[in-house]
Amino acid sequence: GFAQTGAESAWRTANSDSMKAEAAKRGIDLKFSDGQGKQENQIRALRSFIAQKVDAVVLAPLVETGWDPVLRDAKRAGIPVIITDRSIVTTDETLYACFIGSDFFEEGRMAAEWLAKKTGGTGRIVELQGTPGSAPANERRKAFAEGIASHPGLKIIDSQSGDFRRAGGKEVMEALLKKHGKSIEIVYAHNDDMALGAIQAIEEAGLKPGTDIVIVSIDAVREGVQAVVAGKINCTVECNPLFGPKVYDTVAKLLAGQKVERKSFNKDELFDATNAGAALPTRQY
Amino acid sequence: MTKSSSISSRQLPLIVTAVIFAALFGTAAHFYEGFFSARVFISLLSENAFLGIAAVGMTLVIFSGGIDLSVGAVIGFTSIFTATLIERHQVAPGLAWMLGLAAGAGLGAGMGALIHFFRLPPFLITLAGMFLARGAGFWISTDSIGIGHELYGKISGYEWVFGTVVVPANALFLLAVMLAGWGVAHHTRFGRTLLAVGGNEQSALLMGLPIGPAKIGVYTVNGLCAALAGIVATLYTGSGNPSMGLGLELDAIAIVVMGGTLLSGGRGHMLGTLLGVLIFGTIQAAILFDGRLSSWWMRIVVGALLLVFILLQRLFLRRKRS
Amino acid sequence: MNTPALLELRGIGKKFPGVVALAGVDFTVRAGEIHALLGENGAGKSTLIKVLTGVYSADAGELRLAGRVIRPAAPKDAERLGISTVYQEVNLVPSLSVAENITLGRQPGRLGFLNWRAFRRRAAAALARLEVKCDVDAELGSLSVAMQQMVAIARALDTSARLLVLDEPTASLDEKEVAELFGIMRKLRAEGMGIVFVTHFLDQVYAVSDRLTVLRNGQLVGEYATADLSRLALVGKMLGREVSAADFTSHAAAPAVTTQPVLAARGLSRRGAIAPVDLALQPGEVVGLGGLLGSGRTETARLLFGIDVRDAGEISVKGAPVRITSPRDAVRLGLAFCSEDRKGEGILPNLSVRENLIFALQGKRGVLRALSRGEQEQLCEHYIKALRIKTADAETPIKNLSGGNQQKVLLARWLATQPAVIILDEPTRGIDIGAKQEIEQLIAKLRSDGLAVLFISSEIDEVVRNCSRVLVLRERRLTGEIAGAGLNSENLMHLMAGTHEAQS
Amino acid sequence: MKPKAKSPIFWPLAGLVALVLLNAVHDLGFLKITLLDGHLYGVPVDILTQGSRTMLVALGMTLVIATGGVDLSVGSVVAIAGAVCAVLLQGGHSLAVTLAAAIGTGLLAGSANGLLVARLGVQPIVATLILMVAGRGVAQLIVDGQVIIIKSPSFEFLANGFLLGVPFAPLLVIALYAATHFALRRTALGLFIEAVGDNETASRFAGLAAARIKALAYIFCGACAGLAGVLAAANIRAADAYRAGENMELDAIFAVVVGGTALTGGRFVILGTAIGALLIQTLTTTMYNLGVPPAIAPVPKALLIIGVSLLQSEKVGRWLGGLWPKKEAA
Ligand SMILES: Nc1ncnc2c1ncn2[C@@H]1O[C@H](COP(=O)(O)OP(=O)(O)OP(=O)(O)O)[C@@H](O)[C@H]1O
Ligand SMILES: Nc1ncnc2c1ncn2[C@@H]1O[C@H](COP(=O)(O)OP(=O)(O)OP(=O)(O)O)[C@@H](O)[C@H]1O
Ligand SMILES: [Mg+2]
Ligand SMILES: [Mg+2]
Repeated sequence: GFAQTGAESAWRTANSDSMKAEAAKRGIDLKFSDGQGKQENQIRALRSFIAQKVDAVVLAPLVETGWDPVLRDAKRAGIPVIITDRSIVTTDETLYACFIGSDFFEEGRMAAEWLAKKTGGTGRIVELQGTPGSAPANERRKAFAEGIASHPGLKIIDSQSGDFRRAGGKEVMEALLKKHGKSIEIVYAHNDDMALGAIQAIEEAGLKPGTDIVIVSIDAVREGVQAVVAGKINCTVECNPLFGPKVYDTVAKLLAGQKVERKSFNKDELFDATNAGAALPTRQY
Repeated sequence: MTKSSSISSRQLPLIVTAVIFAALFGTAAHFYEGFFSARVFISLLSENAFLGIAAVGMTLVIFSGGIDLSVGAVIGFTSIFTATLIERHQVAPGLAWMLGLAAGAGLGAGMGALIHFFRLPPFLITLAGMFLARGAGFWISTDSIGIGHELYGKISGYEWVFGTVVVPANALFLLAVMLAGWGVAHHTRFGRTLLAVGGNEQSALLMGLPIGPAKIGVYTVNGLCAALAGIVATLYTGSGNPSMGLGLELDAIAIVVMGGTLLSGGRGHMLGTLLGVLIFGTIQAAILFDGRLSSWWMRIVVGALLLVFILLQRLFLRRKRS
Repeated sequence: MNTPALLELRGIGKKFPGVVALAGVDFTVRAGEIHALLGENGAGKSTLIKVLTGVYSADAGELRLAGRVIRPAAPKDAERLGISTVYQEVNLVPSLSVAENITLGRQPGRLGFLNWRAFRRRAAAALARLEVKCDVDAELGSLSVAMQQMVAIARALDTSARLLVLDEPTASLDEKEVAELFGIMRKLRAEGMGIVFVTHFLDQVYAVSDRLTVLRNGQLVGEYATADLSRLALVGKMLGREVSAADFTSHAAAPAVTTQPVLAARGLSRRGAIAPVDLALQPGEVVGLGGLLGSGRTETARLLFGIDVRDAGEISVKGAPVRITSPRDAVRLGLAFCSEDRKGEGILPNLSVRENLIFALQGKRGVLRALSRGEQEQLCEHYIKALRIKTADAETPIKNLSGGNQQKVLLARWLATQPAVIILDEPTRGIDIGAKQEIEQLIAKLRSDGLAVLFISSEIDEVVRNCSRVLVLRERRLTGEIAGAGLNSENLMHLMAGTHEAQS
Repeated sequence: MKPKAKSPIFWPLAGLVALVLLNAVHDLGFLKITLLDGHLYGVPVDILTQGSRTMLVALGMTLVIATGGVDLSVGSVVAIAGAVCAVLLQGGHSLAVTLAAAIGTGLLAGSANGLLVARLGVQPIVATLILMVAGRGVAQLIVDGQVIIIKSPSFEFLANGFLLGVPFAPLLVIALYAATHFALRRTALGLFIEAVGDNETASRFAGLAAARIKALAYIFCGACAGLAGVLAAANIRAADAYRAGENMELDAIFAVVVGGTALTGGRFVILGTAIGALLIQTLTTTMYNLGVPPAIAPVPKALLIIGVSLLQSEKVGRWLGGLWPKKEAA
């Protein structure tokens, strides 16, 4: 069983597809469930998986906490649980077998680090946040803030939510451009979609994205990388959604009784003008 | 009590709903192995406990011809509010719950007062209530907060074992609230006044019924139910989460309507809401048992089943009427 | 007389936007009397009652009950003070059962929980007192208007009130029910209750009331002992002018014998509603539909007008068979139907008098051929004057008009479509004597203009006066027809009651 | 003299003006409109452009609400129409075909709603909830869960283009408002819609095809949502099936009600709706402008809703009337 959060972005869809395609390839009977952005739906799905006595459960948790009761049930039923993508906070670490994921925190940090290097540690930043309260938005915000803390020259002058949406990114950017005018030097967007929306707003304001305003973003979906190649986004940090192979390898090991690594991270890369062109042809999502 | 023929005609929608539920459950049981079991049936209640509790309050509001869009947000608010109190401020859970319930009831009372005294449309005012509660929840914390208090483990671990049937605490909560809701709706003056207000407010006024207390009261009770649902949600997940219950109000409304209660007010039955919860749960459970649907097909199937259900209900009722 | 005043209203004034509904009205009711409150449509009777029961708060004046000043802020205060009221429009909750409607707000119960059995018994007892047979578990909305009216009265009598207010309770009752109601009123009077009684039927005024108060245009005309005032004098007081007895002569002329009926139906029936009915209306003829309550008159009209779908039978207009499956079809064919349920099926409450008035005509013309504002205003002006509709102006929302004036607007709505056939279901219900007379004259004029009128009324005299032929329904089937010389109240009553065989 | 009836658009308009003034005081640049690359540029222009989609959806919603219903499915219809556009343009179809298909999608969706509500008598919230749930799934199905990029300058012009320096989208929407107003008030359609919303039975008994009028309102609303979907997709040059039109139904209903049309049906105020929609958009921009933290952004919205509704309520109107009796009479 695989309890996905929803289908809120291209990234998420690629993630789901990866899981499904790999299952088909290996002849695994995958029960897929879409939480539609609600934790209660995911819990319901897990309970249903337990009732159906699946061999293993993969959970892409929507939020960090609140999984203990249902995981306890799974444990009692002897079903191993693999947490993917985002981590969870629990009082009892034995409730799940292992965690395979992307590290949002690391992503935010990488973005900040790249920025510091590129700008020499100074610049006025506007931040385009994701949906308030969502885990990636929370972590990408915090990590970035920590990352730039050591560079007093880098300052976030404004921060608004574009809801991870392209239209949101555009709308917020339009407003911020009018508010701050040319004093905006850097845009940090929590995902590529918002960055792409912001680019439109910047262009419509008669400025050149990537040149007049440095744009840093996260996800590295294909369109984002294309924008990097086109010079409109300066840098995007990859958040690899192709979990399928690794997850099933782990499941196989678990079922075979082998030990698995407690926490493992997908290798996230960073694309900027130097390597984007080379990476583009091989992007799968 | 003797059942005359007209009683059964008044309860026809209820019977129709029950029949359709049975048919739906039967169909799912036919297609999916292991579906027809006490465990699945109980899970229809336990997995929808806080949704069901919210639906009980919503039923009363809809009886009175109103609507309350704020319940989902109140659930989110209460859940993060109590979690913060317990975890960050070391408040005893009992006290935290009281405070949470008071906050929910207070918001409800405020909305009810606006709706009654200024004759404002419930849809708008409760929409504002939803924004307020959501904003307040996020203001407390944008992160979810795990609750480690031992009482929580105890309560959520509690089960009522009845032979081979295991009924978890959640389901018991839901049934208790349902029972209370049924009592209020059908056996108190308050409940009957609500139906009268929903049936024809002007008449209810002229009949000398206490309209103001009824209307303000029903939003208060509903706020209380929503807060209770929020607390049950924290028990269910062992954590508080400000985005809990997103969009839940629409599910709750759908459940109430599936139970045969008229959205325009004045007509309905609490038992119908219980059936509505079961039907909603069956649809969800059947989709999970299938487990092959991609995200979008899932939505389409839920929509289609909703449609089929509504059409069947219409068909039956129309037949029987004429 | 030295019976103490139970209720005293002094100098009551009430203004609505654009209307002075009451100005300096005094009103006194004694314990143990039946006091009729009379006046034309819009005179302010209902408003006075609503001030008394706290629906409206008076702008001026003082209320005293048994000598103590009262200030009811809501009907429930009035009820607590012992004032029990039946309002003009049936004000009950259609979706609840009869039993609940009777006992709502005062259901017996213990510890806040209701005792369903006890309150159903109580409701049954209240209905039995009125000698009404009715299933207390039935949904109120499924009953006829008359039945609902009885339920409303039963509700009012279910309390131990000192003062009973009845605002046109008899408007939709038949004679037998009225007689029963009067019996009860007399009994209550004997028990010392004060009763306020509003009606437009003068017979009823003289039958039960002890004293009466007349209002005109929101002003007090005077208070009289019923026995001291002749009918003609009373009508004069109400209208503010002298009336002669000649105004109420029969308008029914000999039937126009023409070749082809404008509207004819054969074997019209609907299961559970009405057994096959044949009828034919000639142009220039007023045909009455007689029958007791629930005899199926409204049902017949609804089938003719396409509101309910018939199971069998055919309808023809001007000799040609037509298909009527909706009111829209009927309107296009030149039919008009004035429903008995003004509030539910007639008015568009929040729209203006103008919009209500032109509505059917516009519907007939279709969406695109909109009446110009000028044409609309002209129509309004014409009908407001012709029917003496009392309204601040044509832009007032119709819900602010008094009941009788709403009825007139609805009549005007249909007349504006210049129909060939008009079905009037209880058109004079709740209409004052002056307006009634006007409507009767209007019917006569319509007839002479060549219209066919199907006239439904529970007032037998009215049917006899206006119709040249009466079809009688009993228990949902057509049982007979009277025309010509045989058409008189007595015959009609016997036929309606099913006792004519015994007579003849 | 009798008091003159206050225009229903008074308070929403006052709210809008107050909000604009608040911004102007906070930041003098707010009202500045400059010419950039030969077209108008400035915050008010943004508000109009961004608000045009809500305005459009709210236009259709006005009629639905006037018939006593509500349409929750508009957001999903926006997503479907956008998805249809993206797929067709990607498949190399012409702009005309694409637009026709997108609006056709809206018409179809509206017909489905209309059928359920008017013919089968399903309660509006429930009937349209079905499409609200299923519709987004359909949209995602059409684009297979991807965000499809649209590369068609003529398509993009619809949302981002300028006509003689004036943004095209608001012009289009304003033209539609005018056309709708004309179509409703110069014919009897407006009256019929109000009548059906006021008392459906009475309308039917007076010879109106009430069901047809109701269905028409839903169909029109669907078409508006379809067109709004086109604008939304053109605005970001992409079809975002998951997020496009999210919560749009709430914004639209809000705009309608704030604009003076009662949720119970009957009288409608088209101009009020437009003002209501702009009010919401201005509020959003205001929050960016004032730097309100996104997490508590819903709160000001709530306060605005309560404030405007209160001002519109009769009781408060009377109180205010009591405060300034002289001004009222003038
Ligand atoms: N709510 C209201 N708003 C504005 N005007 C009103 C309202 N209620 C009544 N009126 C006006 O007050 C006047 C008195 O109306 P009222 O209903 O008291 O008359 P009535 O004597 O009961 O007439 P009827 O015999 O037709 O019932 C009428 O002119 C009516 O238009
Ligand atoms: N005594 C009664 N008990 C229950 N239902 C009744 C009774 N009388 C009438 N009804 C119902 O009320 C409805 C009205 O009947 P209908 O309108 O045909 O009567 P009518 O002859 O027009 O009388 P009126 O118009 O004076 O009420 C019918 O549907 C019938 O079922
Ligand atoms: Mg009256
Ligand atoms: Mg009748």
